[in-house]
Amino acid sequence: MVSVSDVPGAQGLSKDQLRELYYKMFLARSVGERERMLNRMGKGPFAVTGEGHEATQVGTAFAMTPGKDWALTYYRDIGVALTLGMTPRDLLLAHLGRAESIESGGRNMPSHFSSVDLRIVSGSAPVATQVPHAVGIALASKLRGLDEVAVAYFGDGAASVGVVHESMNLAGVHRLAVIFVCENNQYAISVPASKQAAITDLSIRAQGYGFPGVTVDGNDVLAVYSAAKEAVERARNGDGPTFIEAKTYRLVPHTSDDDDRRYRSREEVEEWEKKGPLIRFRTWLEENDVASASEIDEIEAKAMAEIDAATEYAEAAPTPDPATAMRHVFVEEE
Amino acid sequence: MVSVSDVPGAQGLSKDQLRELYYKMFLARSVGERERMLNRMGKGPFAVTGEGHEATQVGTAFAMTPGKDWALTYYRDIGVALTLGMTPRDLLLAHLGRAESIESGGRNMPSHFSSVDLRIVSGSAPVATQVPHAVGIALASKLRGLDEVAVAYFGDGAASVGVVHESMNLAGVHRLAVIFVCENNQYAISVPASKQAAITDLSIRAQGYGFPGVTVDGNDVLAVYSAAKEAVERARNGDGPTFIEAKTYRLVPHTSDDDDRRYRSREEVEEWEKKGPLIRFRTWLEENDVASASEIDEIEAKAMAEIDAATEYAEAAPTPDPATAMRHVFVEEE
Amino acid sequence: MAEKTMVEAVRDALCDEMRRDERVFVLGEDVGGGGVFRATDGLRDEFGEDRCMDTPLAEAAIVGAAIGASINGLLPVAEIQFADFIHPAFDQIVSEAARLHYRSNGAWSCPITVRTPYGAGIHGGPYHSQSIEAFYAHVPGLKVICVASPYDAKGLLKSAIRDPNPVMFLEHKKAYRLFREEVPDEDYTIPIGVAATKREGNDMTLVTYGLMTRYSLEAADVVEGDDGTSVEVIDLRTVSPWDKECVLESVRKTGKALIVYEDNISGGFGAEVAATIAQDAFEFLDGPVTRIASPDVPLAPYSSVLEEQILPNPEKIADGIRKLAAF
Amino acid sequence: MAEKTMVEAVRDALCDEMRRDERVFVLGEDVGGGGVFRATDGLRDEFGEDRCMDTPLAEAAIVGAAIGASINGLLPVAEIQFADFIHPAFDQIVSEAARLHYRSNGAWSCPITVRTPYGAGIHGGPYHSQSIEAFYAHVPGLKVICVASPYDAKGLLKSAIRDPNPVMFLEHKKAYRLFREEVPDEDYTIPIGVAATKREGNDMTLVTYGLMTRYSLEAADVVEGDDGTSVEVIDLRTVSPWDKECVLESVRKTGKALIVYEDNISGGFGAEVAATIAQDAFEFLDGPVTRIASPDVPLAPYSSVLEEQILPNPEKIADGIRKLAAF
Ligand SMILES: Cc1ncc(C[n+]2csc(CCOP(=O)(O)OP(=O)(O)O)c2C)c(N)n1
Ligand SMILES: Cc1ncc(C[n+]2csc(CCOP(=O)(O)OP(=O)(O)O)c2C)c(N)n1
Ligand SMILES: [Mg+2]
Ligand SMILES: [Mg+2]
Repeated sequence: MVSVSDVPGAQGLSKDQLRELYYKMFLARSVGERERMLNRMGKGPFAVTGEGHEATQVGTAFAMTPGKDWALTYYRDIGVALTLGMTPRDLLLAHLGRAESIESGGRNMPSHFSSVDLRIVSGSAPVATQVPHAVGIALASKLRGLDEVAVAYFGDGAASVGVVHESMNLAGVHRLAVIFVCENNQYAISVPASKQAAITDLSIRAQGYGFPGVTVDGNDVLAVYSAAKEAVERARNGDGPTFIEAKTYRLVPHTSDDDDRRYRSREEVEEWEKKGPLIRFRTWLEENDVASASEIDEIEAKAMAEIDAATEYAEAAPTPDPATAMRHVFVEEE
Repeated sequence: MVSVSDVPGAQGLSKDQLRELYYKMFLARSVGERERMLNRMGKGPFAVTGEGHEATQVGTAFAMTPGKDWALTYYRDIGVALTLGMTPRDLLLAHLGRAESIESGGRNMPSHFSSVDLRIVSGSAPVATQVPHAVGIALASKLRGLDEVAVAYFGDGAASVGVVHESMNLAGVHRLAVIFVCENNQYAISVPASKQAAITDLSIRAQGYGFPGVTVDGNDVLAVYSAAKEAVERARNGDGPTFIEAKTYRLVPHTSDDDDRRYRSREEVEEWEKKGPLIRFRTWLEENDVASASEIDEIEAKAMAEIDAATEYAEAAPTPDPATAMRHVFVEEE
Repeated sequence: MAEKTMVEAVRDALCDEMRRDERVFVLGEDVGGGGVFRATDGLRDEFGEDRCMDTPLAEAAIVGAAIGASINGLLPVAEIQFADFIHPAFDQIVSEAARLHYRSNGAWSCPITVRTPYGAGIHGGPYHSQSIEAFYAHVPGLKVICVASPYDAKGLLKSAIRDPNPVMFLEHKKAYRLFREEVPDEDYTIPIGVAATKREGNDMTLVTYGLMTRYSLEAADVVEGDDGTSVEVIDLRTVSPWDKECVLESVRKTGKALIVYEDNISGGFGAEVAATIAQDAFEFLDGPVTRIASPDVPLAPYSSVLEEQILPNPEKIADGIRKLAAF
Repeated sequence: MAEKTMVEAVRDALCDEMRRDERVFVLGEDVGGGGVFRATDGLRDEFGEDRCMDTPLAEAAIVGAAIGASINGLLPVAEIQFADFIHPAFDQIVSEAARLHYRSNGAWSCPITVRTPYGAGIHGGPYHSQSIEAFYAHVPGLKVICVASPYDAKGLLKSAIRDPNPVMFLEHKKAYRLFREEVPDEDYTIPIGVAATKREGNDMTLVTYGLMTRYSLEAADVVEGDDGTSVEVIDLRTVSPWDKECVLESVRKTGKALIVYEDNISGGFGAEVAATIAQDAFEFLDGPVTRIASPDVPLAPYSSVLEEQILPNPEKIADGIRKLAAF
């Protein structure tokens, strides 16, 4: 039930929804920052976060119906996970490898999002392996007569992997309700776009599978949302897949083990920071009288409070019981 | 050194070359038929042949420089192998699994062409695995400063395999001298084109890798030759890869183990027989006064004589010595 | 009850399970038309294209899509046309199917079955002859079954489809039509992980699986007829998890163990059986734990003279029995 | 001669070989910038982008292109960023690299080296911790090396690059910077297939490789200090082809064999070692051939408490030594 909006250019989103959008984006940014901080403090051995990808992640996930549609995420998708309903507490419990983590109880690396209730499917680290799962999920939806949509997220590097081709082809043949979201941040660790592909817009590949591909400004949350909404409608109506390429930029090193100064200049990063999705959307909200500066500050304060509370909770939560290490290799019989 | 032709529409080929083209096509057709016959007679346990693909195979290979350019073939490519210089004897020795077979000495299945001298690289049965080899060969040519071209052959089914995507992408990034030849016979065993891809012309996929793709009538040997010649020139000049999709039809069952009546009508096969590459080219040769009916009969007789002699030779040739079965797992030190 | 070939038994199991449970569906290359071995014959007619689905030629996507479909409530049975062509799906099987349950702390599971014909002896050359069980039996989270008889095929395939875990179901292709056997029409299952003692004996325990079961039984009969050596033959049927207790109990009785497998000897699954016996039945052994398998050569050369040279057969097994018995 | 870490030794070997022979080049993800472990640091500066080539993210194509380049006269060294990500290239390695020479009756060959960091103990979770040697040691036509020391890394990587066959070169990532060792600046090679007896002993033979060599030596010292048990420790270094003679000779001397490996126990490479000893040194054994390895759980859970629970370590090895010694 989307309320009709009177904000021009808001893609039909109400003021509340627009503020919610900003809230999720800010939350995503700040959870990422918190995780990197905890890592630097020696509390979590590893951090992989998505600062810079907020518009792409939150904008696409905002077009989904949580708990009905399926998300096949990858390690950078903090914004997707939070938008669909995972909490900072969930993510920080995973970050610290706590027993209570719904992602994995400390088994998987952090940022390998998972929630059965929210239909965020547990992912792995080898990139692109989740893409055929989205196709299979959509195949099952079709066989079962359900109007769910499956969304597969992956990077510009992952787009080079063979199984992405196989998956898009299969989805095309059966006109499945899958959306392929490529978060093109122009690097795969240190490898720049020019060494990853000879073309500029990866979305043209969709033509080779018989469904539409669009390239959007991945730092413009409303543009991303609009493309995703259209793709969700198409999929839900049985009109098949869409490939959405969102051009964005990772503002932080690849992971806590990476030093991005080795492969890109500080000027380049600063240039992109100026075009960053948060600052852009904040300006837009203010200029279109959706939220005043002080209202936005309140939104941010609320997010930070949630993260602080989550951090405290997660730090106090117990680590896994070593005696459980052998469980769940196979499904346990009742 | 291509002699300039005065035959209109002959793509610059001389009369001798045009007759040679027909000779190779007829030879390919007849070697295939012979292999299937030997199989039915219980002499070779398995036959996989390419009747119907002659224009595609001979037309592309005719544009290559044998022994300089590289061919990465698949099991259907009898016409490629013969055009580049393998002999009916080579193929029949392989068909019968003889010790002397230069393909494999009885180790590989027949129709897994191989000749070090002719740069026809030994292939395997899993489809599409040879495609990245072509890319790697071309990469080496580039690193070594050589103007060789590598041609990878594969079917419409094989085109769905992930490594084809990976290979085309890599070739595109480095603008390598590779030609991807897809012999689209509209079936992968029993699976028709419509279940293999949602698009009609697979060649449009080349756009997704930044190089040209063309679809040609794969039963028109001159059209195929022309496309291949252009692609070879482009590759040789350092202008990168080309994807050639040749639309053709397999006139025989997939292999000696297949019964194609299960999945396609006799009418369909007959329709395509009428459009077959041999009959079409023969008519063209006659109509354009390149060869008279009796000259063509002579060409065919010569081919048959060669095949008969080869059959006799191969049948008499010894099978491998069982004591050699363990050799060549590793390179033998001198 | 009728006499059936193994490929008929496989087909029956698929058909039964598809009738029983509408979550079951098959997918793979050419399965719609019945498959190259006819294991899915007639299923498209009865269940439609959706439940007997021809896929594009793409093994990683076949397994990957099966995983996805299983996540969304179905029970997919993926056919890989030949075991030799499963390698592009290795990542999906090893990284995804096998690890999903563990990595999610038990939250998600992956009840897929991957069926594929494996094994040599049909002049298939090095790409239609491979044994692949050793790769998968080494991966925690997978169950791996090797069948070579009609009765076992039906009962175990049903168990595989109903199992809540990913199961690799390997069908020895030479056994597809090699012989017929009584196969009950009614529903029955054979538990995964339970071996079958196919022949009782006292002088030696012969542990095997797949087509080698048949060859081993033949060899055991020949040797017993010749010199009275009494060989107990155990068909593991499931190689992961395998029935250690059955094997150890027998070895404790006979004091000797011969392990026979078709795959390359080094690092083949029989190495695990031998190592387990050597550790857990050491005090009972009165002869070396012995293996008979193919030498370390790509399986298998096309030429039948070469192929015969490489593969184990009843004669080679009989020789092995005699040699170990004489120890 | 300088003290070096293993990752430095790897880099030195690559650099040396690239200087020696212009056919050698490296390709892989991020290798241009030095690689995520810095094993290719500085190579692009010295040899240019063509000989230190960043590839798209596509493991099958990396190995496949390496195969092709080797066919056309070069000596490619492909880097797979983590062993856990090699699975998409399984087909290229198993179907192509390993079989090209055999299937062509020796006409074609494939002198590639595939380097990759493997192994656990760095909180890498189930996708940055895997051991993969068992898969590849089972495949005829491949050579497989596992290194965990600077000296061995340099000498064996040079041999691998010069070898006319495809070689899998597995570098234990926890050993990359764990310790320094004297590594000669000059050119030297260590022969593939030859084990190193790292510690002499009489009471027991401990066979191991990779990081477990270090842990086993530690454990052997502790136990000898405690109760005088004298353990001979053999580092296989190459797991295929492996140095059977060295191992068998030692077991014939000591009468006891303990095999230690990090990988999952079932179907791990140690099973092959155990099976071989059980068969070929049976008459010399006065205790069960014993294995210590990780239990059959995806390697390895991320949480360090879980990870420690699973992986072998010096204490667990010492316990194993004591138990076998007491037999
Ligand atoms: C199959 C595979 N190969 C290599 C890696 C190592 N790796 C982790 S992330 C990464 C780069 C991925 O780049 P991209 O897909 O663009 O996503 P981004 O990190 O830029 O969001 C690489 C190479 C991996 N995880 N999986
Ligand atoms: C990876 C792989 N999967 C399956 C097979 C079994 N198989 C052999 S040929 C074939 C169909 C190939 O079709 P296509 O590529 O169109 O070539 P065509 O035979 O039509 O010339 C299949 C599925 C195989 N050889 N390799
Ligand atoms: Mg990226
Ligand atoms: Mg075809």
